[in-house]
Parts: sequence; C-alpha cells; structure tokens
Amino acid sequence: MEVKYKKTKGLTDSPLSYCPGCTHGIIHKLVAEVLEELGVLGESIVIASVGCSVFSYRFFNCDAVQSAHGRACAVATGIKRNLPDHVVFTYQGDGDLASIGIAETIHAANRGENITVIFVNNAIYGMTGGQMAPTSLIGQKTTTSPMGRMAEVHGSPLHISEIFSQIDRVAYLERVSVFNPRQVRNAKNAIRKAFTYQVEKRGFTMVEVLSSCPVNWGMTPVDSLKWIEEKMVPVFPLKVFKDKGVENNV
Amino acid sequence: MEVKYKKTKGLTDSPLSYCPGCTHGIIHKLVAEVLEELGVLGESIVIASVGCSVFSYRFFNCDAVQSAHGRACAVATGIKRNLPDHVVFTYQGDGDLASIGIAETIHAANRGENITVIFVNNAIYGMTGGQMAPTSLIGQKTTTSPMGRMAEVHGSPLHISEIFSQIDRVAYLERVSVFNPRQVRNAKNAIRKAFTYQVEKRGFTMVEVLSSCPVNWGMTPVDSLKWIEEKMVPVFPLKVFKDKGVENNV
Amino acid sequence: MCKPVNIRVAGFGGQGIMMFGQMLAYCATNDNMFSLWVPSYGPETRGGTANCSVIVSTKMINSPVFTNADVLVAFNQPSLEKFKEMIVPGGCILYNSSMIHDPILPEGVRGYGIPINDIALELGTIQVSNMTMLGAYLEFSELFSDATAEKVLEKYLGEKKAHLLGINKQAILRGREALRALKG
Amino acid sequence: MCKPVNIRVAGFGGQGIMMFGQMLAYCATNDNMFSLWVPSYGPETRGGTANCSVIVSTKMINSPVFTNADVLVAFNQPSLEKFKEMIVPGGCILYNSSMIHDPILPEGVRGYGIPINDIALELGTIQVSNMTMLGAYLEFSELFSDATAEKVLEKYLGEKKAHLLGINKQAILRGREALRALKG
Amino acid sequence: MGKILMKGNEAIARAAMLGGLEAFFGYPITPQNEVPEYLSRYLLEEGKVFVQAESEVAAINMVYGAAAAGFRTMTSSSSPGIALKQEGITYLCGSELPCVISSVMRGGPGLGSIQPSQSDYNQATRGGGNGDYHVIVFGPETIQETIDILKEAFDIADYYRNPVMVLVDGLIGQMMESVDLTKPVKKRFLPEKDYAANGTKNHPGERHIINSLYLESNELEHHNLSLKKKYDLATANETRVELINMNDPDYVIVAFGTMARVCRSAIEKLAEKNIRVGMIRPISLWPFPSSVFETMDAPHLKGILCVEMNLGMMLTDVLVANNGRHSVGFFGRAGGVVPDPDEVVDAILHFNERVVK
Amino acid sequence: MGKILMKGNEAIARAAMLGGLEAFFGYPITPQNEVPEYLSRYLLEEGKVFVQAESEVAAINMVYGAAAAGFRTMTSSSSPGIALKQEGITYLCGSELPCVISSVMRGGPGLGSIQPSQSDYNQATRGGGNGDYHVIVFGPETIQETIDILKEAFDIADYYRNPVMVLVDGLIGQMMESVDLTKPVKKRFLPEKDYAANGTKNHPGERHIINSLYLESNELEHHNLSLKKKYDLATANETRVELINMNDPDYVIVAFGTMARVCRSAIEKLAEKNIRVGMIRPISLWPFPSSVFETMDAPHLKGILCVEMNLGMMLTDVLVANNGRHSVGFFGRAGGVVPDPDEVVDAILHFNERVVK
Amino acid sequence: MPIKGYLTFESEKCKGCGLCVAFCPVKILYLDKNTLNQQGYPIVKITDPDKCIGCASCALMCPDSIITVEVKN
Amino acid sequence: MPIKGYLTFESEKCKGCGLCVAFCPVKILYLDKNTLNQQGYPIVKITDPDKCIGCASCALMCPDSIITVEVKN
Ligand SMILES: Cc1ncc(C[n+]2csc(CCOP(=O)(O)OP(=O)(O)O)c2C)c(N)n1
Ligand SMILES: Cc1ncc(C[n+]2csc(CCOP(=O)(O)OP(=O)(O)O)c2C)c(N)n1
Ligand code: SF4
Ligand code: SF4
Ligand code: SF4
Ligand code: SF4
Ligand code: SF4
Ligand code: SF4
Ligand SMILES: [Mg+2]
Ligand SMILES: [Mg+2]
Repeated sequence: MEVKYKKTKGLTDSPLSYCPGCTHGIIHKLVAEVLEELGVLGESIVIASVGCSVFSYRFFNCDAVQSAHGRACAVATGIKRNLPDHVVFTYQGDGDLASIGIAETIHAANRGENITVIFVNNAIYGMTGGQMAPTSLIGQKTTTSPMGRMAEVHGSPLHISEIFSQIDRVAYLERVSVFNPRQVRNAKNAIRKAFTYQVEKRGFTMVEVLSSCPVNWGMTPVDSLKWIEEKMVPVFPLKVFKDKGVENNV
Repeated sequence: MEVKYKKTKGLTDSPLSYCPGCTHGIIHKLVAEVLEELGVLGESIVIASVGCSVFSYRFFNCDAVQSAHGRACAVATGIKRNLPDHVVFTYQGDGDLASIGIAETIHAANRGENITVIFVNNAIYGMTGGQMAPTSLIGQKTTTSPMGRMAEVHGSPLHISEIFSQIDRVAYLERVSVFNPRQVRNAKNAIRKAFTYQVEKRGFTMVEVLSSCPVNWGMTPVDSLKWIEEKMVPVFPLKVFKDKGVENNV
Repeated sequence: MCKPVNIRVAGFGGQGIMMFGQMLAYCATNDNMFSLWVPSYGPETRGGTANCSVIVSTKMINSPVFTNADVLVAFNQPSLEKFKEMIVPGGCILYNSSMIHDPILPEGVRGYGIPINDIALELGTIQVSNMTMLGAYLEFSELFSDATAEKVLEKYLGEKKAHLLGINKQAILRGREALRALKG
Repeated sequence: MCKPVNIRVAGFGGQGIMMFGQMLAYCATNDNMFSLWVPSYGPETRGGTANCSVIVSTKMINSPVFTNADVLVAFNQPSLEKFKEMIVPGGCILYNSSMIHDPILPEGVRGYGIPINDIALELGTIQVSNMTMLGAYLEFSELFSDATAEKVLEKYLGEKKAHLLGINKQAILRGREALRALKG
Repeated sequence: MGKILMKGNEAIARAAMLGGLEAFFGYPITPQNEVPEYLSRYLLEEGKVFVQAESEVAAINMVYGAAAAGFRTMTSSSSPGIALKQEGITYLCGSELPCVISSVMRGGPGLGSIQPSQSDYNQATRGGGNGDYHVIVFGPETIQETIDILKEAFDIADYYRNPVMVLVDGLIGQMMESVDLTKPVKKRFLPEKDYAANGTKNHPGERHIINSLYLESNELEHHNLSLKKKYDLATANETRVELINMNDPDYVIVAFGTMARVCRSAIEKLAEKNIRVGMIRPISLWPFPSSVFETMDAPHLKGILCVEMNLGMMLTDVLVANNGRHSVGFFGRAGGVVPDPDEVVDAILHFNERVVK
Repeated sequence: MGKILMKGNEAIARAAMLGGLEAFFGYPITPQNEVPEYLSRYLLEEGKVFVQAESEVAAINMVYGAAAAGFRTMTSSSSPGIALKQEGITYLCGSELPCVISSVMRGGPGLGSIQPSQSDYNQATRGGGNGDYHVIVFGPETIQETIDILKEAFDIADYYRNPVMVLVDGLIGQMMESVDLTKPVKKRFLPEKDYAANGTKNHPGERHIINSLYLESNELEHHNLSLKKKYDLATANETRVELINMNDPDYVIVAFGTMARVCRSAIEKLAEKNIRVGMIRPISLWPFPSSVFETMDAPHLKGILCVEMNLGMMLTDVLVANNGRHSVGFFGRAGGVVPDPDEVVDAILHFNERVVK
Repeated sequence: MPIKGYLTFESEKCKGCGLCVAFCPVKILYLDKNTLNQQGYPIVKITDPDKCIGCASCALMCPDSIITVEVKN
Repeated sequence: MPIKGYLTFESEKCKGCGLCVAFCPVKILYLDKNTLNQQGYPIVKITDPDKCIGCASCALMCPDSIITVEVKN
C-alpha cells in the first residue's frame, strides 16, 4: 500500500482554530506542503497577520512572527533584509492586506522585497464577526453593510491583483481559488511557483486565494464553495497577472 | 486695452512660500483659476497636506483644512460626506500621497468619494530637504539615496496613475505636466475636467501633475523643466488614464 | 429575593447558550428587576464552546463578575466539567441529560438532568433545546411567570421569526414539565 | 577668554551664512576650545533668510541659547534690522557694506562695514563673500590663527572642492585687510 | 419610558445618536464591534453619515474632516486601534476640533487579548500624541452612566472644541444591562460653530482655516497657552467624581469603571466585617478629581487603596492628588482578569502589604 | 582620538553604528532628517540594512521584523511620527523585542512646529500604546552624552529585550558641538538571542515564535507580571541621574536635556547673587530617579523648581517623587521656545509665584 | 484492476464540515449526526469502503487534514 | 496690425527664477542681477517692450503670478 495523501509535515500537530469547512485550512496545508516539498521549512519564517489566521504562528511548522494588523509586509521586510537567504512569507486576510495594510503591501511590492504574500480573500472580516471588507461584493450583506454593499455608498470591491499588476517589481502574481479539487491543485501550483521564485530571488510574489467564510457568510461550507465559484470568481477572475519568469528571465 | 492674463482671484494676496521657480506655484494658480472660472470658490474647501504645499491653506482663496501627513483623502472624506454639494479637493505631494498616504488615497478612490485630488509629483520630498520619494527615478540622487536610486535596493518608481486606473470608481484620471506653456494649458484643462466632474457628482477624480523641485534636484528652475520633460515624462507618460465621461455616461 | 442570583450558562457554540442567558435578562428587565448579562466573547467561541453569565437582582447590581455561581446550566459535558466547581454549596446544576450521562457533581450541589435534545427533537427541531432548558430553569427558579417569558420570547423572535413562537413556547412548557417531574 | 563669546550670523539664503558659522565652530574645535553651532532651520529658511549662532568658549558650554550676543555678523539689511537689538552694549556688528548702507546702530555698539560682495566679485566670484567676512571676523576677534582657519577650510572644502581653496584663502586675507583698515 | 435591556456597545451607539451624532467613522476591532455595526444600520437610516474606514488612522482623520466642517462626529475603537489614532487625536486638539472617541479597552500590550482591561488608562489620559494637549476622558461604571455621559459628550466637546473620550473596558461593551435612554442630561449654551470650514459662501468675506501649524515659536507658544487656559477651565468645570461611604472611613478605595462596581461589592462585604471603607470614584479621569483628596475629611483613615484592572496607572494621579498626606496602596489584576470582590476585600485586609514605597 | 565637531543628528547616527546598529528603518521628518540621511550613506557602505520606509508605521514594524530576526535595529523620528509608532512600540514591548528609538522633539500638538521642544515627555515616558508596558527613556543634555547613551542603548535594549528611546529636542539634533566618539561605555554580559525567529535550521527541534497575543487572561496576566519584573529590574539598575551643586541648596531645580544646560547657566548666575541652587538632572526619564528625592539632604531647601520646555509634564513625576515633602514649583516655555538662563533665574527669584497649587 | 483506496480519519479532529462528502466522486462518505466527537461535531464515515477509488479528493478538500488516503493497485 | 502686449510686474514678489525669461518666444525678458528686491532676488525686466506680442507665455509660466499682460490690437 502506498500513501497517496496524508497530512503534511509542514503543519504542526496543533488543531487548526478555523470554523468547520473554512478554507483557510485548505490554504494552510497547500502552503505547508509546498514548503515541505521545497525542503525549506528550516529556513522559513511565516508572518502571521491579524485575522482568523492570527494563530497560523502555531500551525506552520517553522519559525513565526505575529505582526500588527496590516503590517505583515513591513515586518517581512525587516526580516528579509536581514536574512536575505531565508524564505519569508506573510499570510494575510483581505481586511489585513487590502484595507489597513494596503500601503505596507504596495510598498513592499514596489521595493521588490523578495518575499511571498499569501493573500486570503474571503470578502469579509472573519475574525471580528463579519464586517464589510474592501473586497466584499456588491449586494453582499455584512454586519456593517446590513442592507448589502452599495457601490454608491461603500464603493466597489477592490481588485488587489489588478492593482498589483501595475507594480514593476512584482515577479509573480496569480489569483486562484480552492472551491473544488481542481482549483486546489491549481492553487498549489501557484503557491509553489511563488515560493520557487522567492528561492530564486526574483522579487516580490503574491498569490491571491479566493477563500470562504461559511460562518459570516451564513452558509454551509459546501454552499460557500459554490458561492465562491458563482459569485466571487466573476468579480475576481482567476488568472496569472504577472510572471517575470515567462515575460523575461530576470 | 484688454487684460489677457492677471493673477486669479482664486489665490489670496499672501505671497507663495515656494522656492524660486518651483512649479508648485504654477499648479496652484491653475487650480485657483479653475475654481474661479467654475464660480465655486465660495463652496470650495481645500485640504492642505503636509509637504511644501502645507501652506496652501493660506494661498487658495477658499476655506481650508490642514491635514496630517498622508491623510488628506481621509479628511476630505470626512468633509465631503457631510457636505456633499461642496467642492472638496486635496493638494498633495508624492511623499504625502504615494508614500505615507497611499492607503487613504486608494480607499477614497475605491469608495468613489466625490472629491478631486491634485497630486503633485516632483519625485522627491521637497519640504524635508530632498529625500527619496516612491516616485524618484532610477539613478536619481537624493539625500537618502546618495548613490542614486537603485531598483534592487530601493525599488522602482511607483506609478500612481497606472495603479489608480485599476480602481472602478475613479471617474477621471490624467497625468499632465507644466514644463512649458502648452503643457500648462493641458494641465489646466485636466484640472477643469476633474472639478467639473466633481460638480457633476461623477465620482473620484485625480490629476497627477509632474512638477519640479529646483532646490532639491540641484538645478536651475529652467533646467528643472527640461528634466521633467526629458527624464520624468518617459517614466511617467502623460495621458488620460480614465474618463468615465467618455467611457459611459455614469 | 434579597441577594442577586448568579447564573452561569455553558455549552457548545450553536446550542443557543447566549439566547438562553439573554432571555433571563430580558425577563428580569420586563419585570422591573435588575439584570446583567455577560457573554464570553471572541475567538475562543470559535473553538466550539460558548458561555455566558447572568445576574438577576431586585436591587442595583454592583460587581458584574462573580466567582461563585448559584446555578450552572450545562448544555454539554465539557461545560459541566469546566464550571461545576464554581457552584456554591447549596447551589444547583441543570444539565442536558441527552448529552451528559451520570455526572459526578460537587458535594452539596443538587443536579437536575433534562433530556433537552430529545425533547426538542420530539417537538420537531433540535433548535429549541435551549428553550426547553429555559422552561426547566423557570420552573426551578420560580423567578418569572409564563406570561413574562412568553412576552419576552415574542419580542426576542421578532416579526421575522414569529412563526417559531409556537414551538418555542411548547419547548418552554415541556421543559417546565420535565423539571417538575424531577423535583417531583 | 574667560567668558563664552556669543555670535549671531544672519543673511539671505545662499550667502553662505551656515558655512560662516560652522567655520568658526570648526576652528574652535581645532584649537581644542569648546564650541557650539546652532542653525535656524526649517521652512522659514525657504522664505529667503538664514541665520545661525555660534558660541566659542574655553570651558564647557552650558546654555546653548543666548538672548544677548557679543557679535552680530549681518550679511544684509533685513538681518541687521532683525538682530541688532540683541547685541550687548560694548558689543560689535560686522556688516556687509555692499548691501547695507549707513546703518543705524544701537547705542554703545561698534559697527564695521566690509564690502564683502565687492571684494568677492573682485576676486572673481560672489561665492566667497562669506569667507571675506570670515577674514574680517578673524581679524576683529583675534580668536583663531590663519593656520587654524586654513586647516579648517581645507577640511571643509574637501577633495571635491579643493580647487576653491586658493580663492577662499584669498578672500579671508582680503577680509582681514579690510577690517584692519577700518580698525585703523 | 421604561427600562430596556441593552448591550453596552449598542448603548454607546444609541446614546451617541441621542447626543446628536451626525457622522461616524470607524474600523472593526473587538470588543467594540457592535458600535459600528449598530450605527451602520441606524445612523444611515436617519440619513446621516456612516463610513467604515480603511483603518483607525483613516477613521480619526475622517473625524478630523467632519469636525472641521462643523459636524458632530465620533469614532470608536479599542486598545491597539486607539494607539493608531494618537496622531489624529493630537491634531484634533491642536486644531481645536470637537469630537467624541469611544475606547473599549482590552488586554495589552501589543495584540494582547480581547478580554476586559483598564490598562489603557495612560493611553487615554496621557495620550501618545505629541505636544501639550489633553483629551477630556470619562470612565463610567455602568451602561446607564455610559449612556448619560455619551449623551452629553458632544456638548462638552463642542463647548471646549476638544476631543472627549469615553473610556470603558470590554466588559461594559459586551455585557447587557437594563437602562433608561431617556434620563435627562445637563444642557449648556453652545455658540455657533463660527470656525467651521464649510465654504466662504456660508461666511462671506472671511476664510475659515483649520490648522495646527504655527511655525513661529512665539505664535505656537501663544496657541499652547490659550489651549492651557481651556484645559484649566475644563479642570475647573468638568471634573466629576462620586464619593461613596466617605463618612469617617477606615480606608478609602479609588477605582473607576467596572473596577469601581466590583469595589462596591467589596465595600459591602467589608462592612459586614465592620471595616468602614469609602470610595472615591473618579468619573472624569482627565481632569482627575484631585481636589477631593485635599478636602477629604477622614480622621481615622489608615490608607488609600487604588484598585485597577492594570498594574498601576491611575495610581500616579492618586499619588499626585494625595501628595504624601496618607499612605497609598495598590491592588490590580492584569491581562484581562476582572478581579472578584473577595480579592479586593483581601487587599484591604492586607493593606500594609499593598503600600507603594 | 581628538574631538571632532559634529551635528547632533549625525552623532546619533554615527553613535548608533558604533553601538552595533545593523538595520535602520525610518521616514523623513524634520528636525531629525540627518539621521536617516547619514545612515543611508554609511550604513549601506558597511553592507548593513537601511530602508526608507513608506511611513512611520511601516518603519516601526520593519524594526519589529528585524528585531524578531535577532538584529540590532533602530528607527528615528519626531513628534507626530512617534505618535504613529505607538502601536508598533507596544507590540515590541509585548513581544519583548529590543530596539532603539531616537526621538527628536519639536513643538506640538498636531503639526505644531519644527522648533525644539520637550513636550513629548509624556509621549515618551507614558506612551500612547495600549497595555501595561514601559519604554526605557534617556534624555541626554549634550551631543556627547547623546553619543555615549546611544552607544550603550543597544546593549540595554538587548539586556531587557525592550525598546530603549533616546529623547532629545530639535536643538540637540540640529546643533553642532565638539565630541569624542571614542569615550568608552559600560559593557554588560548579554546572552545569546535564543528567541530569534531566524529559521529552525539555526535551532533544530524548537520553533521560535515572536508573539504578543495571549487570549487567555491568566496567560496574559502571567506575561504582564513577568514584564513587570523586568521593568522593576530596569528601575533598580538603569536609573540614571546627575546631581549638581546639591550641597545644602536653597532651591533645587529639576530639568533634563537642553533645559538642564540652560539651568546650569542660570545656577551660575544665581550663585553670583548668593542663591545656592542645586539641580537634579534625570538622565533616565523612565525609570525616573524618584529615589534621589527621598534621600535628598537639603535642610534649608525652600522649594523644588521643575523646569521644562513644555507646560508641565515631568512635573508629574517630580510630584510623585517629592510626595509632598517640599513645595514644588514649575517654570516652562512652550511652542518651541527655548528659555533663556535669565528666565530661569527669574523663576527662582519669584519661586512663590511658581508653586503648583 | 482498478485502483483501490483506503481511508483513515483522525475523527477527533473532524469538524463535520462535509467538504469531503461533497467532493467524493463516488459518494461514499457521509456525516454521522449520531456520533459526535469531543468537540461536538458529527464525524465523517464511509458507507461502502470497497467503492473507494483512492482519488484523494476528500483528503485534498479536508481543511483540517484529517484524512489519510492509501492506495493499492 | 499685430497684437501688442503690455506687461506689468509686481516686482517685489518676483523671485528671479527666470521661467518667464526662458519661455518668452521673442526673448525680450531678462533678470537684472543689479536690481535686487527686498527679498534679495534679481528682478525681471524687459529689453524691448515694443516687441512684446502679448502671448502671455511669461505670465502663464510665472509660478508667483506676478506678471499682468494686457493687449491691444
Ligand atoms: C489595529 C487593529 N485594528 C483592528 C483590529 C481588529 N481586527 C482583528 S482581525 C481583523 C480583520 C480580519 O479580517 P481579514 O484580514 O479579512 O481576515 P479573516 O479573519 O477574514 O481571515 C480586524 C479588523 C486589530 N486587531 N488591530
Ligand atoms: C507623520 C509625519 N511624518 C513625516 C512628516 C515630515 N514631512 C513633512 S513634509 C514631508 C514630505 C514632503 O514630500 P511631498 O509630499 O512629496 O511634498 P513636496 O514637499 O515634495 O511638495 C514629510 C515626510 C510629517 N510632518 N508628519
Ligand atoms: S470566521 Fe470565517 S474566515 Fe474565520 S475561521 Fe470562521 S469561517 Fe473561517
Ligand atoms: S523644496 Fe522643492 S518642492 Fe519645495 S518649494 Fe522648494 S523647490 Fe518647490
Ligand atoms: S479517496 Fe476519492 S473515492 Fe475514496 S472516499 Fe475519498 S473522495 Fe471518495
Ligand atoms: S472535510 Fe475533514 S473536517 Fe470536514 S467533514 Fe470531512 S473529514 Fe471532517
Ligand atoms: S507676453 Fe509673450 S512676448 Fe510679451 S514678454 Fe510675455 S512671453 Fe514675451
Ligand atoms: S517667472 Fe515670475 S518670479 Fe520668475 S523671474 Fe519671471 S516674473 Fe519673476
Ligand atoms: Mg477576510
Ligand atoms: Mg514631493
């Protein structure tokens, strides 16, 4: 008998703190698997941002730094500039990255910090109980947009990957999701590529992952995946926005 | 005899505090002329940001609010949401807008705040004595990049207009300059359009103006204009990035 | 009632713990008594447990916290274990006997097991197990009348959930009955 | 020298005010004396005026600020007007007589006008007007030797501006001469 | 009207609306999320302004803008979020703009916890902004008092053209209590907002400029002294304190907020032991009610015990107010632990071990 | 080596390098710009890390990262910039990370001015971050002392795993003075940084986690108490003060930084008038040298005058330290005005008018 | 011969979310509402182990990594 | 008949930057280094007023708005 799938050594034994069916868990294991497969766990440092994934410092089987809300990329910069040969990555939600932390993230990208950003876009503030995020969809009801998000009042969903595609020193940038096994495999490929580029010192890499929040969306985990596919993907198309490895071998 | 050109009523009598030949002065008068011509001085509120233009609260002949460094668009939001029929605009440098204030500016744009942003990009921190700005050019020597800006160390010049072109609720966005009389006239047209759109409540408008800083660039005022034309424009092409009035009549 | 009653309520997330506690506080307010409801909040609720405390009193409530509760209402085994030691001698534990079997209770503390899951399922939905427990508590404590409980319940459910009023009332009734039977 | 000497230097931006003051401070350091240079800084310098103050002393300098200066070095009219009242009786004002004509000085204060612009232009560049003034000040104060001034100047200009050493030295010389002539 | 049961955070939101709130700007953070959540529904319903800002920094600067334009405005946050607002707060003070800040404290430092705490006392009363400024800070002990203060807070802010902070711990924010929203509060005469930057068409011939920049030191000093005058006025008029059981006490407790409530229970228990304990309960934390310490008539006083849900912050104000007159002790719990009345009883019983050197 | 003339800000930069600075992160602000400008050249030249951050918030969080990875790191800023760093500072304290912060004060509040001031005393010593934490703060009076302290600051930070702030006013930053860079400073034994998050390959079998989150109140309280122990240790060992002329003085002045220098001149002038004035010059502002007030032997003392370039901030610490023993007066100038020695002389001559209530 | 899969569940960590159930191509997984684990969640069970084709979709989709899939040819 | 321009300068506010000089198409403006204003700047002067075509380029480019241009046909 051959083991086809088992829990990666890239994760610790600590049970994940996520709600049932929350795809934070899937994304965690993809990242962890990639780190394990690349053999870089011993030289990796994860920056755990503030959001439901704040406890990721307990979950990834490597050194970890918990950072202030939104500032993960600044913290990563502080680490990576001093440890240029280590693998440094942030794991950030849409509140953390797209709202309070957009400045730090854009500038880390623009400086070309050789780090990887795992951007988990679940269109909501999960941790704090379901407030509107910059990426919430038009019409989406949240605790701070109780009548649904309205473009005229709240603005439109912010397209992070589209924005970052305009930054010269981004080396790899893709939007993926995890709403079915095929997408999960795609997502893993993107994450692998991002980390590989970092190891190759090509510059800033980011993977945006459309993720679910069954609890605050008020849906079952399975319906949540459908919602990603049917509602989120049309607004946030899945694609490679930037790939310096293809454009030109930097 | 007919007056062909005289100082606009949109400016106060207070002498401008800018260095000799600094194009902040030209941009000031264009904005002031537009406000005068549109007849909106009495309902205008300028948000003076922190930078050499901090004293613009003295210069524009309308009500004024001096704001914390980088936060002009947040302040503008606070005003405009309460006074939706007023003309509210910010006047911000590249340090203010592109560096410390990028989050506030992006989110004001994304919410579609019906304000106008005059973004004066002189590729340097003028007020504080010539430090590197996010928009400084590769090779540009500044007091904090004494050997010249290097892409690998400092990152590349940040393309603000390109980035903002990815934001849905931006109604008008153009990059202009003032390095010769023709460009000055173009710049005025862009500024007029931006304010007109604001009056028409079309959403967020921004005009990026490539401007000079003779003192910190270490050039004569005249050479500075040449430097804009020859060095800055190739990196920051002058163009209309977004015009909702043309795309579709929102 | 000359002394405030301190009540601790605990169970899994999803068992309606918060509503149970709030109903008591609303009943007190309705009856012009003082009441104070304190939830445990934050990410630990994500871990799957939930608890809150309620104080009901005829005079101004001072300390909003208490170490020793008069009553524990335990909706599952871990909650019972976690909180049973805080019950004062002479105090009482109401527990969900559908999930807690043969509990070992502290010395000097009475226990009443009500099979609230089973009763609720009999009524048609597990959702009303908390109101079943409320019925039991009301019967036990004799703090509030049925009229008060029903009035508060009606408000709590609001128009949107008005259709659930009937079954919830029934649950309260069945809880009362169950407790009465135990008290015997 | 038993008391620290307090010197105020002022003029337009671009007249080399800061360099003038710093040169004095460097000279003091070179001669193992204590010295302290304080610039006026910030946007007001953008307005077109610049000023700094220097304290030179043989013992530790306590207060870095002073209200009353022993010497004012005024490079233009507005500076003279702004600062002349702070000079102590018995103090002295060196002024740029190329730009300041027939100044009215406070009671009890000596004044020496040196046409530093003219002298500098004679030497070939207005840029050395400040060193002309320095020469005058050195002659006036007798604080530092020519050797000290030249050594410091050499360091100040550094390799990049070494070619300017000659003309600056000349300017110092010419300033000394001019002052000597006035002192008579 | 009768009493209703309300959650502290919702009461803050509702009371602010009753106080005339016109524009709210905030960013989510536990344990105060119900404040913006409530307002996102009800403030918008009334056609007023609610904006979820992109950060705490943005929120306080939106407040700055709304206040500059002459509107009644508020933000709400918790510990690290308030830290981020410090620059904005000093700007508001410097530009003399009124606003209300609700601060619902959790454990610290850093991310800390989300459990109730009073360890932001220094943050609130000493600030972390730059310069000589003060925020008027109230620390109510019940939801009712929180409501009453919030209803008045906008008036106070307008009167002094200065931020007013309402400082509660997470417990007050999260708990529910019976309250009366209709209790009348003091009204004061408020002048027109003749400084508001709302367009010269509203005040022809005169430009209104909101600004905190004074490059000339003499001008800035003049400004600082005029602010100080205002702060002195506030100290004279807005100091609030409740004195409890202060008739010849053996000990006096000083405590505010939730801690004061716990102490009330402790005082009752101590009375059963025949120990007479009084309480000075500061309601305004800045200005701190120092003068009651001077005028205190307590001939048999054995000591003053300062009790806080932190490791000793208000203690500084107590020491200054006491000025060496009596022996001062401290008892506190940290990290989000709310002490039990029995612990306070114990601290009084062992007062000597609690005396600060 | 002989003395050289150096600008205060450049001295800060050079001294930090001598103290072992490995990574600097900062954002421009007057009057400290020469610090990053100097380092952008010389630190990079040595192959170390210099990053101009996008903001003060980013800078302090980069410091957090560098410190987390085990490097000697520093940021520098001025008043409103320090306000923005408050969240980062409380995180550093909460996660027990060492770093050095240079703060060059200007006038406030808000944008204020860029003239020298001491009105960030509260900002530095009380902070505006959340929670129970302290920053070790030094307030040197000369460029030489600034250098000496900075050279030692990284050791102190490492020893306590806590931020150390060097607080000077803009005058010290902008002026030039003769200094000796080679003066030896105290060395202390420093353990390995066995907490650094630098990859498990450097410490196999053990994950290093840098964190300030403790959701359980008991755990957080435990953490708070262990921090407190550290702060008590720092209070015992790092309190620094200079006593000047304290032999039977008529008055004692308390002043720090530039203000203390001005007071030295005033004391000389007063001596000419046969008024004996001593000075307590706190060098560490936190921990504040309270104990010297207790042990002070001054039988003819008429009063203590606290002198500051603000409207009375250190005054609180003086009042607490004095604890009612002597009468305390205050003299201060605000807004960026540096008082003249004569003004201090005058304040002593009219001490009675200066006594605080 | 088709590939055959064998599953092991670390049931105490199962959160009963049902993602594995939804993505099993042969529909042999279900949540047993009657068997709650210590956390109070119904745990996942398998109706017909023989039908498992060892595709590991279930394991791939499990956010809590509690399914191990082994295969035999 | 060509258009003829007449200039007035508010010379005390001139900063001697020379932008007007650089952009005058007929090159009739210059900075008089011998006439400094109160601010210490050389002020702008006109060599040959008759040649001014009233195009207002000078005024347009003047950052300090100190040039007024009047025209006559
Ligand atoms: C400075 C600060 N502001 C706000 C918070 C509160 N907070 C915690 S998590 C969070 C947002 C979480 O949303 P997101 O980043 O999308 O992550 P998710 O939980 O959705 O995965 C917020 C606002 C905080 N801890 N610190
Ligand atoms: C919070 C804060 N950080 C930094 C500063 C210092 N500062 C003043 S202006 C400025 C930047 C000015 O550059 P820019 O915005 O490009 O305007 P410019 O002067 O070039 O027109 C900075 C960093 C400040 N006042 N406040
Ligand atoms: S709140 Fe939402 S995002 Fe957070 S763990 Fe639960 S389901 Fe996932
Ligand atoms: S410093 Fe530069 S940007 Fe500022 S006024 Fe002078 S020339 Fe203009
Ligand atoms: S391995 Fe494939 S077939 Fe077997 S249970 Fe899992 S999903 Fe179903
Ligand atoms: S996906 Fe995992 S956690 Fe969810 S039900 Fe299946 S085995 Fe349990
Ligand atoms: S108006 Fe035209 S022609 Fe006349 S001076 Fe000005 S630029 Fe020259
Ligand atoms: S452009 Fe204006 S300021 Fe400049 S030289 Fe000409 S007139 Fe003077
Ligand atoms: Mg999210
Ligand atoms: Mg700029």
